[in-house]
Amino acid sequence: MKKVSRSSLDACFAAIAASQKLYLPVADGEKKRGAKYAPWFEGAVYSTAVNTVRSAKDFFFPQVEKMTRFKMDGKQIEVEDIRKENEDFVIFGVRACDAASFAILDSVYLSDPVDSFYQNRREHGLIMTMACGKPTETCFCSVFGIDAAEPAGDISCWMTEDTVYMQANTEKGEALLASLPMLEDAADDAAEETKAAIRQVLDKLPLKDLSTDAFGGDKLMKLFDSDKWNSLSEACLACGTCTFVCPTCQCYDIRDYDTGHGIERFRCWDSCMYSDFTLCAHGNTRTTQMQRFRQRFMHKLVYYPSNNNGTFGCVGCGRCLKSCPISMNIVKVMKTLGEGNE
Amino acid sequence: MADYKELVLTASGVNPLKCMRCGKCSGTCPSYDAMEYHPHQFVYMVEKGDIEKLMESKSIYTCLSCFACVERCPRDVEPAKLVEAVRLAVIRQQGKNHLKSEQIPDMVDEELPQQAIVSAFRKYSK
Amino acid sequence: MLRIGVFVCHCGTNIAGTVDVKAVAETLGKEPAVVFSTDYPYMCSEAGQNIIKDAIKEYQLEGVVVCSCSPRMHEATFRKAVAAAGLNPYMLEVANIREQCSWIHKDMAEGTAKAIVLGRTAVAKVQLNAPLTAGESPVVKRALVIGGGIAGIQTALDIAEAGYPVDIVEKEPTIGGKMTQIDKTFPTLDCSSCILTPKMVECAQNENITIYSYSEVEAVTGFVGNFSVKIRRKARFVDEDKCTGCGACTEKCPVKNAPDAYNLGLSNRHAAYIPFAQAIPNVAVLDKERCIKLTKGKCGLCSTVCSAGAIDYEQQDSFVEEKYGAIVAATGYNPINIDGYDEFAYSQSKDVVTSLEFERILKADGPTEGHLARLSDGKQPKTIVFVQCVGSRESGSAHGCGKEYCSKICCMYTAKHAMLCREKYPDTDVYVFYIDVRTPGKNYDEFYRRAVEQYGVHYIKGMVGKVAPQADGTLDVQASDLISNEQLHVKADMVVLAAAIEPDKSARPLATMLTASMDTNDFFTEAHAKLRPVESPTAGVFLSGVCQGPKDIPETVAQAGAAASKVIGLLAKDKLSCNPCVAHSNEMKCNGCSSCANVCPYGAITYEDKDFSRRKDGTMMRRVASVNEAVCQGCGACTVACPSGAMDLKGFATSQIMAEVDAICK
Amino acid sequence: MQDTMMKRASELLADGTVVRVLGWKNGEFVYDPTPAVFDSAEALAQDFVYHDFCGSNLSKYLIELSRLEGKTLVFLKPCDSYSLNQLLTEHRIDREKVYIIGIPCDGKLDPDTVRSSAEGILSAVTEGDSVQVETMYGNVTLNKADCLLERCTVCKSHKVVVFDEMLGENGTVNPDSNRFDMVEKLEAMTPEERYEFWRGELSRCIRCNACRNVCPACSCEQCVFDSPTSGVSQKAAADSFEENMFHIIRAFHVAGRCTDCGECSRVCPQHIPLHLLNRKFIKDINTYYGEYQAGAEAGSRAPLVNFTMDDCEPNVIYKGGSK
Amino acid sequence: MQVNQEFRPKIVAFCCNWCSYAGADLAGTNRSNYPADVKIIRVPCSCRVNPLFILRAFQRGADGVIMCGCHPGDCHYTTGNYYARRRMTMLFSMLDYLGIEKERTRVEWVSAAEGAKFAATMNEFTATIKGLGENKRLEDLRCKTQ
Repeated sequence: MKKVSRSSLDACFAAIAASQKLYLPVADGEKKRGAKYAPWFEGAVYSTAVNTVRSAKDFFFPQVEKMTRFKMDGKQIEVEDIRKENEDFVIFGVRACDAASFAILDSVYLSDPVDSFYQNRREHGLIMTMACGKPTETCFCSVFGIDAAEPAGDISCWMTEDTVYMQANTEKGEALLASLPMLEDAADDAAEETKAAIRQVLDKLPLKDLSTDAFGGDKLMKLFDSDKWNSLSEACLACGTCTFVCPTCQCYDIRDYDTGHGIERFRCWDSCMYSDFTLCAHGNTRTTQMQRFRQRFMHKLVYYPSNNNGTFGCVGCGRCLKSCPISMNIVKVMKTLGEGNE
Repeated sequence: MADYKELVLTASGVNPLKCMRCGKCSGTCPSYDAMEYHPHQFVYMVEKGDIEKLMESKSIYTCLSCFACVERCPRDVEPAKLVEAVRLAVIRQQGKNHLKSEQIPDMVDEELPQQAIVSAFRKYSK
Repeated sequence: MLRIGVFVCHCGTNIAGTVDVKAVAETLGKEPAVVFSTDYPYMCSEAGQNIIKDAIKEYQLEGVVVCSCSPRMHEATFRKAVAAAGLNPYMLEVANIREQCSWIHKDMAEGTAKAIVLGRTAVAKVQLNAPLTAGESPVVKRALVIGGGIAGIQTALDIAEAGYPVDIVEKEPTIGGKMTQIDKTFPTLDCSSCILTPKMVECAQNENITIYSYSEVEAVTGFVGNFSVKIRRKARFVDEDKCTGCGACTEKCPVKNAPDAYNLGLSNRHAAYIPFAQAIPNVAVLDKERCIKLTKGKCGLCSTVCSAGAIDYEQQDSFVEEKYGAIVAATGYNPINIDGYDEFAYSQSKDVVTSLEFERILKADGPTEGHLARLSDGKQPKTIVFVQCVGSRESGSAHGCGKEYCSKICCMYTAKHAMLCREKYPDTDVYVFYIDVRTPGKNYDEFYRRAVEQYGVHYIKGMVGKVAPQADGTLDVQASDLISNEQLHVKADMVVLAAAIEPDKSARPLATMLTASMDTNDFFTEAHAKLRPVESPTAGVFLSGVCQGPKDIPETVAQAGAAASKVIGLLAKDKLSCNPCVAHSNEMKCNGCSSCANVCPYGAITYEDKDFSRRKDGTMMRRVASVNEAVCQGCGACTVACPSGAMDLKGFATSQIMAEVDAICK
Repeated sequence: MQDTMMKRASELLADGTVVRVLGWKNGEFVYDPTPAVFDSAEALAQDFVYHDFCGSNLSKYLIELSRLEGKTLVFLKPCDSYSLNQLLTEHRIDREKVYIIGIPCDGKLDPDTVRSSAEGILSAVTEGDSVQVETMYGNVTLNKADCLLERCTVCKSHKVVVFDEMLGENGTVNPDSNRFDMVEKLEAMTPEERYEFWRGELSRCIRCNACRNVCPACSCEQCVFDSPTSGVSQKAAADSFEENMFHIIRAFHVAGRCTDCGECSRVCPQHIPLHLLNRKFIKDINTYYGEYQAGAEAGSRAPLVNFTMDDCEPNVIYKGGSK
Repeated sequence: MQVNQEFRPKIVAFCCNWCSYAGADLAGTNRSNYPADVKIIRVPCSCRVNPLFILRAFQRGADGVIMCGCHPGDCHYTTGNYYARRRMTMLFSMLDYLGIEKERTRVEWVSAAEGAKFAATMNEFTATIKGLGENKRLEDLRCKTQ
């Protein structure tokens, strides 16, 4: 384990940023706007906010990604590969929940057929996580077996009043830490006290006892036909907020844009909340908002676990709890459906 | 000479081609009889490029600059501005000031407003 | 992707002069959808049209682009050609490479490049064209003529003669117009009233003609073949059906100081009056501004003397609503207001008059009962000066009230006036100051020459600069004689100003109601300056007389007849095919919010509740818009007002316009 | 108030005036109530809440609810009542199918502001001018005035403009709301500054469509941005142009119809001040075409589907307007 | 970068069929020159011009967009240009508010008789756009020629 004093943290950032792109959470303007990932710059202030408004999935699965260009010249069409090979980059300050979300995204994008766009970004990215010193009421990662005191990633970090401890978990991580001269060696158990303090807070979280017993691959038909979906979804606006702030939502749409000189093919995030999600020639498979709403939660709580050895498709980051315009979210869904179904 | 025409046209900003030759300018001119060339002739002669004749004529000094012709012209031709421009073409030449400063003392009349002398001096000299 | 053919016209050298037509055809031939592309000297010629027809068949074209002159010129021609080859006529687009390209650009490379873009734009649009079929709408077999002067009278008579009912709306209490005020007519010097009044009487007697005198058009809706017009019948306080025109009321009326409009205010009349002896209808009117009974509630004398009991002080404006297949504008003209011309002393001296006032002085029923006399002292003038072009041929900013155009009739009527003066009063000296004397027309120049040669009128070239009233009652007229190159002063007893004429003030609001366009001078615009001179660009609206442009009586009558024949041609049809480029609503997207109906000028949009239930979802009633295609005129206002994009316009669809934008900006 | 509302709703359900009630349902934390439909007194007793976090505008839900059998009772705050009127104007709601109870409002709280000032919230309650917050990390007292939603700090009207009955006293229109202050500030900037400001804001957009979907004026059956035939359909802004485009078109489509209810800004997860776009149109309409408040009167004609012959010319923008 | 290459703007002109398009034709008939940079799209009426089209033009690389219609009061469809006038006022004001050069957009009323005005307007507008240079603030980089 390595350590660095908080006063030298900026120097540490500068050293990383000297060789590759470094992203870290910073305050996004006025206080209520929370934090966002931004490229490091001289004078950037690392935000210790418990989480960024948008998740870290943007780095590997950006909202819009160009794929191919079809160049038109008269009656000729030429196909052009316009993908850009990514350069190495580091994301600092990823929370345990988001770190866990990458495993879920990997299970989708890195299994056969491999999504080379995603793979390329993953290979170039190095994740430095940060244990949650001050989790908040919307946090419920522990429900899905994630330990906010022990975040994953290439490097895990813990922060105290005056020191940041860093523990490399991968070779890539080791190499990076080794390249930072301002780091000092620390005892392997140096962060244990911090972890214990975190776990004490985690234990007080209001949602820590949320039960997943009613969910999982084997509960499919019972949940699917529940009459509770109607009342749960009745206020849903059919916007994509929950999907777009969610670190595990991974659906996309591929679109062609006629530029006048040709066609640019790109993919962009899609949302199962949208009426044209998986629109087919015959029309929509899910014609009502209830069906679309159900799809999203069934996917997280039933379909995904059933295909992935019981792992849930949610990491309990709590973003949707904060940003849903009508305050409907996975916690309310789990509680309502869970009632009497354990 | 074409150069003079250019000068007169630029200095006056007048387009003589707008003239429809109605003669209202000359019909209204209070200095008509004192002028060798009349306002409508100024327009026509400038258009033809016959500037030197105008420059040699006393008409450019007998024009009162009352602008009646400008006021009345149905086509916005502004003949008085052409007279003015021809006058300018003359006095811009070396030594062609129509009024020299040494002539002024003799001309001073107690009754004459100073402003009139100043403006005449400005008008008739460089 | 449709199979498109491109046909590039040379228009002789009109296009080929500044556009490399071969290069245009060749470049457009490379567009993905273009399967055939060629050029030809005159595409609109029969041979040119045959090239299009043959190519449609040979290459199984599904869309045609013609790069030629403005679509306003030959779109219809090419649509017919395309249709003749079995293609829907609306699968054609015209790229305007003449008016909007070759004629305005001098550089060949630039012109060619632009022509290619314009052609490509048309190709992009036609790609999204859909076959359209024109609907049909019935024709109401009745015509409306607005204005009862000689233009309106002649048009109405000709239409009525052909057997169609026709209504005349005249804002004055009588029909007849300006011609009633004129003494003699050039070039024959016959009496104006003598030739006009028989026609007025004929109008009154023709059972196909209804005269709405003292009436104005209040509102016009509808479209060609089916206009609805609301006519305001202004209260004349006399029952038209009862009044016998005996004139008793006008004699007994105690108000005697109302300016007589018939005499242009040069004399007075009673508050109860009949405009003039030959008025049609011969019915009295009470002047509501001046009648004591109507203003103060007292008097009532006319009512007691009217044996027919026709006086009705309670009469209100009433309205007539009628449907018409065609409308003719014949709103005529007025002399301009010349108060702004201080130099002519018009407002300073009673002896400076306008030519129309001079007509009144010469005419037997005028203020001087036909005697040539000065209005100031009643003396016979010995020297009269006529000034031409007062307010005509002025550039815009000169006086603010002048007109840029030539009023056309002044040279002839001034010659007439001069001649009449010299004929009746040979001891009078008559001067005419002119800029140009314009006398094209049969026997016109001969007429003017007679004034000079036979009658000894002094024609002097040069505009009057100034008219100054003198203490002795004469008028000092200062002018330059451009030919003798001298300034002269004429001591005149009377000055007559040939004031420019302008369209009647009622024409502008009428044009708005008719949606007919006007030029900057408020003359109605014709559909084509040369080829469709009596039609307005608005279908079903025709033009008669000076409202279209200055003209004299023979020309007016000729145009009136032409307008009538166009109307007759229209009314002879039972049905008209409609413009298929109309709006339509996509019910699946429509919210029923009424935005479209709010902006529709024709009331073409209605709403209905429709059931949109899908299986299992139960009933789902939604309010949706539908467009009446016969009423819609295709302006497209609704398409933009619609927030959801449910409204679109056939022929000018959102997708088509965007494709054009894309092609231009490419 | 919550008890009065619940009592009145139960009465109206009992006497058959209405068959359902549209209100707010208790959330996980106090700040997250969800709009909900209740069909019985029992359901109301169990979950119905009304407090200072009940900010959402319920009017839009009535488009669907008024298509159902029977009448729906709805509680409308002043803002929401303007939206309802506008929807009535646009024939989107059947007035006969709605029973409106007006409720006065003295400002709603912005959960984001409260949350950013007090982490780990367990409960929160307004007491007079302050908000008492209990958190995992201790208790916090906040000034209510500092925690209001933006729209409430510049409230244009405390008056419920359409209702069948009022609970409590109806308020009045507030002509001195200063709601255009920020618009004026922007207008006073140079175009470069404005451009930078808006690029900064609009580039944050993640095209979640929350602003559109919550907006009572955006009630299209199918939005042009979702319609492949519209030529502008987008799922994400693939170019900065599309970020601008979406927001210009969105604001334009609601111009003259937007009642300034502020829901768009409330729901934006990226906190983009969308109301500044809408208010610009409102301000322009007031300036150029006369004062107009959408939704103040049902049946009024929106300014963009209206005109007068002597309207100003578009070049008024070059002459006057902003710098 | 070539320094002396003259900037040729792309200008889209929407013209109503009855007045302005006819006015443009008249400009042609009179041989009144105006720059070839101006390309005209014919629409039935100015009220057919959706603000969307104007944005679209900018997106596609236009540097200036001008809309021409009948003079207020002269609309072939009576009221179309009155609506267009309000719409464009609102749109232009919004573009200005977003910091986009307001001079890039314009409305001119050109009657069928005003060929000279049409040409003069286009000359003047083109000069203005040339002065402003390329449209950078409302461009879609994808549509730029590669």
